[in-house]
Amino acid sequence: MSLQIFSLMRHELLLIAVLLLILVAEIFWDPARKKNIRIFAVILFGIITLLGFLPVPEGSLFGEMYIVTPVRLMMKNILNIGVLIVLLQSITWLGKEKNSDKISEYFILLLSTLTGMSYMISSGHFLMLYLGLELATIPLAALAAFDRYSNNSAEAGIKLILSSALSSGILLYGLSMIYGTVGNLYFTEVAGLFTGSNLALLGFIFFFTGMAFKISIVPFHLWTADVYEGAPVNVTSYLSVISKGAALFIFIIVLFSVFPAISVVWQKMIYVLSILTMTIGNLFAIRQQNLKRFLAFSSISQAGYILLGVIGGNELGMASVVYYLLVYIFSNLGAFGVAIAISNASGKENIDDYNGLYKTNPGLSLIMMLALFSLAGIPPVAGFFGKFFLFTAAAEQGFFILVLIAILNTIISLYYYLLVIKAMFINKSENPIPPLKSDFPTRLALTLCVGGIVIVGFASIIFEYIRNMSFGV
Amino acid sequence: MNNGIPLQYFLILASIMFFVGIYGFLTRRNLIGILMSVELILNSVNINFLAFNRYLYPDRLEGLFFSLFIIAVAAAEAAVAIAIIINIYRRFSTVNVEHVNEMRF
Amino acid sequence: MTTDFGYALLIPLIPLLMFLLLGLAGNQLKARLSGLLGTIGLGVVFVLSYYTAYKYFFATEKIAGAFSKITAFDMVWLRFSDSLHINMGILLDPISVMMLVVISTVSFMVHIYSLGYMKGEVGFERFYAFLSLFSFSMLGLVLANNIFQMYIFWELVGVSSFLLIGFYYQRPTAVLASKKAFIVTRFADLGFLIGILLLSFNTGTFDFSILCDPQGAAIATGSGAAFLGLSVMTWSLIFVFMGGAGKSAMFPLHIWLPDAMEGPTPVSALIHAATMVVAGVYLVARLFPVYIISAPDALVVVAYIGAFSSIFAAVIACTQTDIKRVLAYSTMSQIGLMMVGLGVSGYGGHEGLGYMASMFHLFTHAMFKALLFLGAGAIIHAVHSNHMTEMGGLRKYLPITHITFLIACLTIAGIPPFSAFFSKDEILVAAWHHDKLIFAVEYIVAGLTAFYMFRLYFNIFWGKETHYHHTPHEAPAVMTIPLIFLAFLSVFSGFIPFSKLVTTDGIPFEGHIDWSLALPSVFIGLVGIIIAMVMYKKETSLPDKVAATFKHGYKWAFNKFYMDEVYMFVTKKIIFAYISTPVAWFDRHIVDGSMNGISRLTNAFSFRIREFQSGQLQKYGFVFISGVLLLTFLMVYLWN
Amino acid sequence: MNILSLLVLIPLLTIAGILFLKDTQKTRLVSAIGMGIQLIVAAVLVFMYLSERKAGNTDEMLFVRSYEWFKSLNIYYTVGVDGISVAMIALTSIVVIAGIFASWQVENLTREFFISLILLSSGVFGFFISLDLFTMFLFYEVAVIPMYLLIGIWGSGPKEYSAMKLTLMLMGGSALLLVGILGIYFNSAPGGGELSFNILEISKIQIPIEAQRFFFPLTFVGFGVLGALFPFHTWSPDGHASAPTAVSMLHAGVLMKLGGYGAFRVAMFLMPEAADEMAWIFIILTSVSVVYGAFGAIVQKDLKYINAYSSVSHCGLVLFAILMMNKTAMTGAILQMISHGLMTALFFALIGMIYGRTHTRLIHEMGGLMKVIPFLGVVYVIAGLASLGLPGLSGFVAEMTIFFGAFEHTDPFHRIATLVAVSSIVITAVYILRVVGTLLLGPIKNDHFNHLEDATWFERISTITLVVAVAAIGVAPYWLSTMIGDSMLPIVNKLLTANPF
Repeated sequence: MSLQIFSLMRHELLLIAVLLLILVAEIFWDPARKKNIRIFAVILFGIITLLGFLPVPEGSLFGEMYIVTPVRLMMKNILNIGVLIVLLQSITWLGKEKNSDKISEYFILLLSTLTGMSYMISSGHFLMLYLGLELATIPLAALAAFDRYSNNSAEAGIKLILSSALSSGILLYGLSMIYGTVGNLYFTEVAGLFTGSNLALLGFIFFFTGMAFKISIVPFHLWTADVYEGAPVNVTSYLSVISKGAALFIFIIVLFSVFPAISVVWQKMIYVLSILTMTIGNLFAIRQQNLKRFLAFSSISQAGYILLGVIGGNELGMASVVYYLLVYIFSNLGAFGVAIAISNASGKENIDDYNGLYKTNPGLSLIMMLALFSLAGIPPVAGFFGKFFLFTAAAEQGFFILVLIAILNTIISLYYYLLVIKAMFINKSENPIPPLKSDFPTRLALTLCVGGIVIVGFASIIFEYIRNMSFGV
Repeated sequence: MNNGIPLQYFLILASIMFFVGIYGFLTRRNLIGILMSVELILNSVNINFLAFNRYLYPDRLEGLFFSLFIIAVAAAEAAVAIAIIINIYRRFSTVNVEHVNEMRF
Repeated sequence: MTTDFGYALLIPLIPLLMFLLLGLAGNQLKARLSGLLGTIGLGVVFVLSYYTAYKYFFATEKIAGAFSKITAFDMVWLRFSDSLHINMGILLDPISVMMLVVISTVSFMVHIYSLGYMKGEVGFERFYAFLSLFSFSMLGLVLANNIFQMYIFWELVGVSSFLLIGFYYQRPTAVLASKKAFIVTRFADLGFLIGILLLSFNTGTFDFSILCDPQGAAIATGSGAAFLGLSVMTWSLIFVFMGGAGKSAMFPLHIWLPDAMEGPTPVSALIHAATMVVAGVYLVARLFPVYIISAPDALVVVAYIGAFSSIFAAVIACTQTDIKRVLAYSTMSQIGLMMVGLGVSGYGGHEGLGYMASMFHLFTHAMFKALLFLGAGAIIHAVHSNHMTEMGGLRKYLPITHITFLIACLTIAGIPPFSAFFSKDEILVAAWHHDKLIFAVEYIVAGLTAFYMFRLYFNIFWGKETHYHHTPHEAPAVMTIPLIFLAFLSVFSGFIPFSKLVTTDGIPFEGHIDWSLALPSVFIGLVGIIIAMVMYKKETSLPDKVAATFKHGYKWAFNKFYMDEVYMFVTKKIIFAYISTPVAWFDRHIVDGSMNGISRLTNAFSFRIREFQSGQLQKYGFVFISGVLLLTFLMVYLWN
Repeated sequence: MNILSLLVLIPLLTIAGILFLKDTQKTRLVSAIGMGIQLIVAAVLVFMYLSERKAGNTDEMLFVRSYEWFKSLNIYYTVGVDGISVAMIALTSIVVIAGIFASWQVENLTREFFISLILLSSGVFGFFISLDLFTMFLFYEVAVIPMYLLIGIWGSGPKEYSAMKLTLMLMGGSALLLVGILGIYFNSAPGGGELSFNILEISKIQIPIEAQRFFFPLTFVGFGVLGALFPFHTWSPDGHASAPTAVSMLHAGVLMKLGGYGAFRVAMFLMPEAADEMAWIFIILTSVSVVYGAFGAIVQKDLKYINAYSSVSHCGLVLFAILMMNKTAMTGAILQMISHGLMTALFFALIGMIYGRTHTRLIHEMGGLMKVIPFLGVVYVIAGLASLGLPGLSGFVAEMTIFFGAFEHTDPFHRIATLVAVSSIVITAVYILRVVGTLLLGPIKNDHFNHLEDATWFERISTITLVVAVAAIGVAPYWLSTMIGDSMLPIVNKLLTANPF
């Protein structure tokens, strides 16, 4: 153990440090000024986000159980940025009276899930993966049930924890079979020893579905909408972006580096599942009235699109997925940011409530529109580039029909995104949401999102950067 | 080492437990019952791991440790789950899973 | 070849400039001034045309005894490919020069006449602008040196005609008439265009000088491939003739012409009597070498259509009461005669008698028909009605009009020494030598013509004594001077030695009067006049008795053989009710419906699958497990 | 700064300028000035292009600039123009300025309106200058999307429905297109080597025929949807009917041209073999749509519907001509795009102006308007005459070029298709005259109409600009036709390698 560990495991260690600091602060802070913990925590987190960008040597720890490569670091940084935005967006909400007694809990829970994700991203062993996954999931259930006095929140919590328990059970069962056929669970060794025996395949499928649950791929997605709707908006935004992103990322790593031997198999599976995911997600999204639920289904279909990058199965696929996740974080958080701001101010969460929003809140409406366009993949915002690269990755493998279906699906999704835009810009309302003045953190968060949405696409350097790192997954 | 019980027995036991767990998950109406079914699933996994480790790869203890971790995590999971179930009980005055369906479609 | 005809470019350009000036700035000018400007412009054109005619026919050297074809101006306007390009040019040859004279004369007269006739009308300057536009287009048409340029101006002529017919645009009948005229001729032009397409791709050129060269390569080609027994060349020329038939109101495309009389009378005189309607004749004449050499079958079509139209129209003319409509049918009949002249003609020297006669008749017809219309205009001006039933005894009130009208009637009846006697006679001669049936038809037509013209004459100027609200008075001098001038031309233009000037191959020949055929034709003309005199000079019940005798025939003729009804059936019923409405319905409900159907289906499907999201945790679990099993089966299936 | 990039930049700068304004009056002014500058730049471009050609520059594309963008995928921001794109750019700038003036009176959310409008136009400009499939596609979508808001917010009638339908259908087209583009990209180096999005690069190689067979229809139909290819045209009547004046103008005038332009620049040019094989299907579809649109227009009652169906017919002719695959016809197609762009913009401008006065678009509710609004009436007649192909106006030149080009094919199939298409000129005359007759001529039907005001100054600017352009092309088509025709040569040569007919 030397300093090297610190630098390699920097993200996780810093996160834990922040966790502890918040805990300490919670104990010693003057109760009257507990609200300031919010600022304290966000600033701390901002600092570690910046620190995350420091250059770092590649390497591995614990006998390759923990691996650091540039792309994994990049992914962590992307998640950090996302979490920073989420935290910024949470400040107003946490300042509310009903949350005043559990401010630090929020941070602790949230940051511990992030720690879990970081470990998951860096994992080089299925045990590490599993631990990270659970660490990322169990506190999330608590977060989903964060709103103690809301039926929906409680329901969301129980649905999340029980479903995810089931899925991790199945995932573990799969792992146990893989273990039985291979003899150990290091990524590198499994990759070398993996056979196409039926037991191993069964194990793979079980593992696959466990992961698919996390990414909410149809038909393993059913928890998603309910949890998203029930959980507090901030948590939903976190769920939809960060936890899904982390799971997706490691999903690709595992598929690419552990199971390349059966790539034909999982490509076919993903082919079917991605079509299902996009289509079902979209079809459900069409009818939604609650904005959170709406975004939940939209995020399901987004996962379907991302699978197109996964199916690419090469550096381009990897790069396009990571890039898209970055874009997606900005876009989705932008959309959620507006929803949060409005929910905080007026408590309204239905699409109908947004009628005539542009008249009263032009700025928020424009941000929402940008974010939705980005999600729909409309140029010149970043989502277009993200989608384009995903489709390119799939097309490179010759999956043109799949690409066609995906793009046709984007039309359905465009339809419902336009419904929201229509509500804001075209529909008239008797009592629109009054003009609201958002505070600095919210503005900062939204500015970050808008900046990301606008710049990430045009600035080719970002994509090229990710692309260059994606070699040697 | 070989005390007469073949590996398959363990595996069959584990699969039975697994499916019993799943069956329980799908049919129990009580949230606690569902949670217990999940534990059943996890334990079947543990059996698998241990059996494989003991029979096939006795030179390393990966399976053993894996199952230790699973037990630990399962405990944490159960703790959170039960906490939420308690809250459910407060809010819904029931722990019947069928009544916890305010959000749908 | 002399090229000092460069100034000829001015001939079409001056009216164009006038049109632009009057059209853009007309409403800023005083009405009177704009009328004068237009007239002066046309006056210049008139002078230039006569100068050109003089210079061309008498001051230019002939080449090998033939009038040369002079290209006074030429530029590429639009290039399709290296060989096919549309040029804008000016071609001077006997017929185009002759047409110049006709057009500028009539147009100038009409311009002058309208100063009086249209005085005080709303849109006076607009009228002159349109007249200038028409003059420009018509001059461009006749001067065209290639068939495509001709088509271009052909269309422009059509639109000017449309604008002028619809001059009284607040009168629904005028609007309908203008619409009808445009659409019918447009339909005919479709044929023309197809003809041009076929012709130009067979011969590889638009240029008249190449196309119509009897020794040229163009004429020799294209007779190989055949379709329905006729060569491609024949088809293309029949199509071209379709265009000509539309403009020249040949059966069955004639229905627009009588309605076109809704326009101001000077317009009828200019466009629908003297110039535009003979464009079809001119077109056939222009392409005559092609017709006669590569597609004589097409020429037969021309002859028969012409003959049928002439008798068809003559019969109808005998029954109409609107004086302008009588004249319109008369025009149609006379143009049919000209077509016959072309159709029965041969090529070269005396063989080309029909051609020469046709052009001759075109010339004389322009003069006397313009005179008739202008005279009719003066009458209408005086009594404010178009119907001869409301007229009678006008000879006392309108002496000048009366005399000039009488001259015109005598001319059209073919009474020597008036001009039409000569031209009509030569057509009959040509027909006699070519096809006896056609001759017989035309012979009858000659009689009918004399009859209906004098029916008109007697009804207007003699007949019953009608009581008028205002005492009719003679038109002002600006209107009578053109009448007198045209009367003068009608009387004396017969003495122009046309066979020396306008022939098929440009080489003059000696024309003479074949009295053996001329006398019978004069005779039948006189018979017609006498019958008309008996019936209409005094108010008698004779006409009614005659009408009652031929009850059905009269009814049919009076209703123009129900051609309008047939057309209405085709347009309203077939086009509107059976094609367009179903197309629109199909588009809205089937094509668009299927697009909407897709979205409706998506929505419905989306509604149907909502049960998946039941909110029941265990059902979610069930789906989850089913998914796992499904994947497993898939995997086993795929893997093996 | 490359003059071509300027064409994209000026609209963006104008938008930036508008963003800083609060005042409606200034917004209009800035838009007009910005687009005026754009018009001047376009004129300069035409001039520069012609002088460059005159100087003997025979490159296929001029003013080519290439900036690396996404290096790993070989995506470049590549611009360049030939005579065709120059002509289209000129058309666009004319229509845009006319559109700005036609929407002088937009009251509701003026700034947003002009921003969307100009954003749309910048997409169009970008599309025409792009030589890189990726950027081309990007600009294509940029041009389409503002349409939703423009129709949805400022439209009339069932505007939400129409806007949604239009957007979704066009996006559906672009979906096919995107697959096509990706297909082209991944087949752009059949012999190994660097893949490319660059049109010029790809045109040098031959995409494998199997790939072409799959991707040609996708690309062609993808563009065809925007070009109102039957049966994917139904967004057009509803969309046009609901759109505000300037949007209809821009959409029918310019945006629909993207379809035709793309269809030959991308689909035909890059995949000539498949184009040759499959042309017959599309020739049937397009010649049907030429006649079908015209017949459809005859019985419509709403002015905008009439015009929308007429657009279907005319745009059908564009695609029809493109499929004829020879120089004359394709030149005619471009001419027809320009001509139709101008006159249909004129039509929609006039319809908007008339509607603004009479508050109805149903022709049988109007009549005799010529008497009260002579200026608009006369211009309407001119537009109508242009539409029915009167010589001296642009429609004639375009149609004749197409017909002659199409007739160069000697086989019966092409000839019959051509004759079917030719017959549309009569049907066109029928519906145009029907409208003119009912709307403008005859007695005045409604007493209110006696008090209508004739065109205001900005309406005059808007319409006169277009009329002048229509007439200029109609009177002197030689330069334009030659400019386009010469640029058509490389494309035709490429097609000829596939189809040595």
